[in-house]
Amino acid sequence: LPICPNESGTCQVPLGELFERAVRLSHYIHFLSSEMFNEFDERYTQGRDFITKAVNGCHTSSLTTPEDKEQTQQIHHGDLLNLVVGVLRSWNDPLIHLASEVQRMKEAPKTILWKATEIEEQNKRLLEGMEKIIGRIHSGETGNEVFSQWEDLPSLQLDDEDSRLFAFYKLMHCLRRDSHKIDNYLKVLRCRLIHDSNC
Amino acid sequence: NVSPPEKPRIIKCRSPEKETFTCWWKPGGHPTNYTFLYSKEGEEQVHECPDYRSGGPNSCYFDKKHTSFWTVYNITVRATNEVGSSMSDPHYVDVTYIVQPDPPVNISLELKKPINRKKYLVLTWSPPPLADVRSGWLTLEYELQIKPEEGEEWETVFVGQQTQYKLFSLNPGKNYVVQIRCKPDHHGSWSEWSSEHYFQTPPEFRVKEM
Amino acid sequence: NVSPPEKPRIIKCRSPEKETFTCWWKPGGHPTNYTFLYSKEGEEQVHECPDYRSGGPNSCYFDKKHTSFWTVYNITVRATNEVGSSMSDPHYVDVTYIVQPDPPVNISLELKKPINRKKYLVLTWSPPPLADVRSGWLTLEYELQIKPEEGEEWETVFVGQQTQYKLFSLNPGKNYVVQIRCKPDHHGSWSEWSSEHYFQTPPEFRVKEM
Repeated sequence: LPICPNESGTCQVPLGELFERAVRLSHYIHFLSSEMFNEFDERYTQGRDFITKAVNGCHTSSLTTPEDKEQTQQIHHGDLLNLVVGVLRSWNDPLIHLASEVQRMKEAPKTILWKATEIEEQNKRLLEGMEKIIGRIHSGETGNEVFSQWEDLPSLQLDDEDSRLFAFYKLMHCLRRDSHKIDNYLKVLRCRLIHDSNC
Repeated sequence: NVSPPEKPRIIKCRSPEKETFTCWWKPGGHPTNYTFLYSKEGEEQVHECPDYRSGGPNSCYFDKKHTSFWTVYNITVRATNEVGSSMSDPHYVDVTYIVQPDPPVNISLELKKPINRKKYLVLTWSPPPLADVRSGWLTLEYELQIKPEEGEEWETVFVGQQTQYKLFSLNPGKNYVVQIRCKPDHHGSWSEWSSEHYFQTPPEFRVKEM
Repeated sequence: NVSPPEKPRIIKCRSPEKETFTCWWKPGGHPTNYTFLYSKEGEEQVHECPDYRSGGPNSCYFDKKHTSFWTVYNITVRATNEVGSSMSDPHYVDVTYIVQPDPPVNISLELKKPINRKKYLVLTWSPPPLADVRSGWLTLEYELQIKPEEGEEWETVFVGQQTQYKLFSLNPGKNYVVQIRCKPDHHGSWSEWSSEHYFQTPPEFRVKEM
């Protein structure tokens, strides 16, 4: 239960519980992102071999993130928390447009539309939580303002269907990848900071 | 002669789907004005109730925009009449702990006839509509209670996150009544029991050999 | 008369613990030389296999230093003999999606005797030794299957991330066999089933009396 009131006379959600909720949310967001990508891939891009073209980087590739277990374990938790917040912030804008642009697609399937809207909402909710966690660990801070701009809205609105579908494919491919990174980093941070690396 | 209002008391706060929540307070006797105030942990600012109406009398409703999972709400209610006013004790709310879903719905029964084996019954149900859309955000666990219609004692079975249950060990050709309830898998409390569902087991009915 | 080698084909890539991975290709008929080449997403440079031996014949093993996540490896194999050579189709690999753990280990059973309630059995197991679940880098989910020793039909139960499971609804004094397997929490595939574990339920064992 929340510690109420604690020494400072206030009442707060324990840090361990904040992390539990953040991990449940990051797990849910990645689950939705994977499902949305698979559904879109199955429905719109079969035989178009987009994977070979999609490998030229996501808009967040300017944020240097750990690529394996060792790098993830060696990075300072403050830097890793800031990276997570940076990636989350970088997705605020594209997720707003993804939801509205999916709506404009020919017979936009409700299930993809619902997921795009739900991911946008939950991403904002997770960002709020991560700023809370950073504020708790480094009192007062809400993470540095680093994030990476997304400029691909025009490509989601192209007339040429193939190019437009590829833009959607790439955005969902990158969302699946980045949401998996966030989920993985938060699970490592939780074990490190809350369970003394002994999950 | 009018005395200052009784000290108000917050009696319940509940979130049905981990997205919004409502709090209710116990009103005093004679005509009094109530002000519902809250602050969020780590913030100095005090806010007033965003919506006094949607939750019914003596209530405050927090829609999605006003509901946060990352903080504890410090809530007080002030009662005022022409003679004076009085303040409730602070009431702390962490939304995750006040989630109480609505009961499960669409309870139905199906008789299964596997080819070379005896028939058996499968009970199925659906999550409460409000929670259903959020299946990943709000994970529910279920419990059912069943008894012979004229029986006294309920048998309770915890079925985890499944939304079906194979009924094996019942007596053939008998009347039974069953109810189901649900709870978040993490904090929060049990819903009310669903409405009672009556059924009769077929004559040649399989008893579980497991 | 010797013809140019058949076009080689990459048949499988697997990571057992989300830290290293190995790929295997299908060799052609007569004596042929194979060169395993790869490039990583966003890089022009082409590299040769860092270790042709550790993974056994016709394989390439990537140790931790050569294994990166959230990036796509573009892999090809070239077969060469004295007459000519042929190149496999490109094979794209993101290591996140090829994780297949080893089966769980240390399966054991404990009889619990709560004071005023009937006994019950708790099945416990450990993650595969190679898998580092302690640091949170790899999160595993488990599934168990159980049946009476002479029974035909397995009953499968998904138990999520727990490494224990309470066995209630079994018949007293009977022989059972159980197996467990695991999978990463999002992507990758199920391990093989663990070895079979036999046990007998004690005579006065708690059965779910309905």
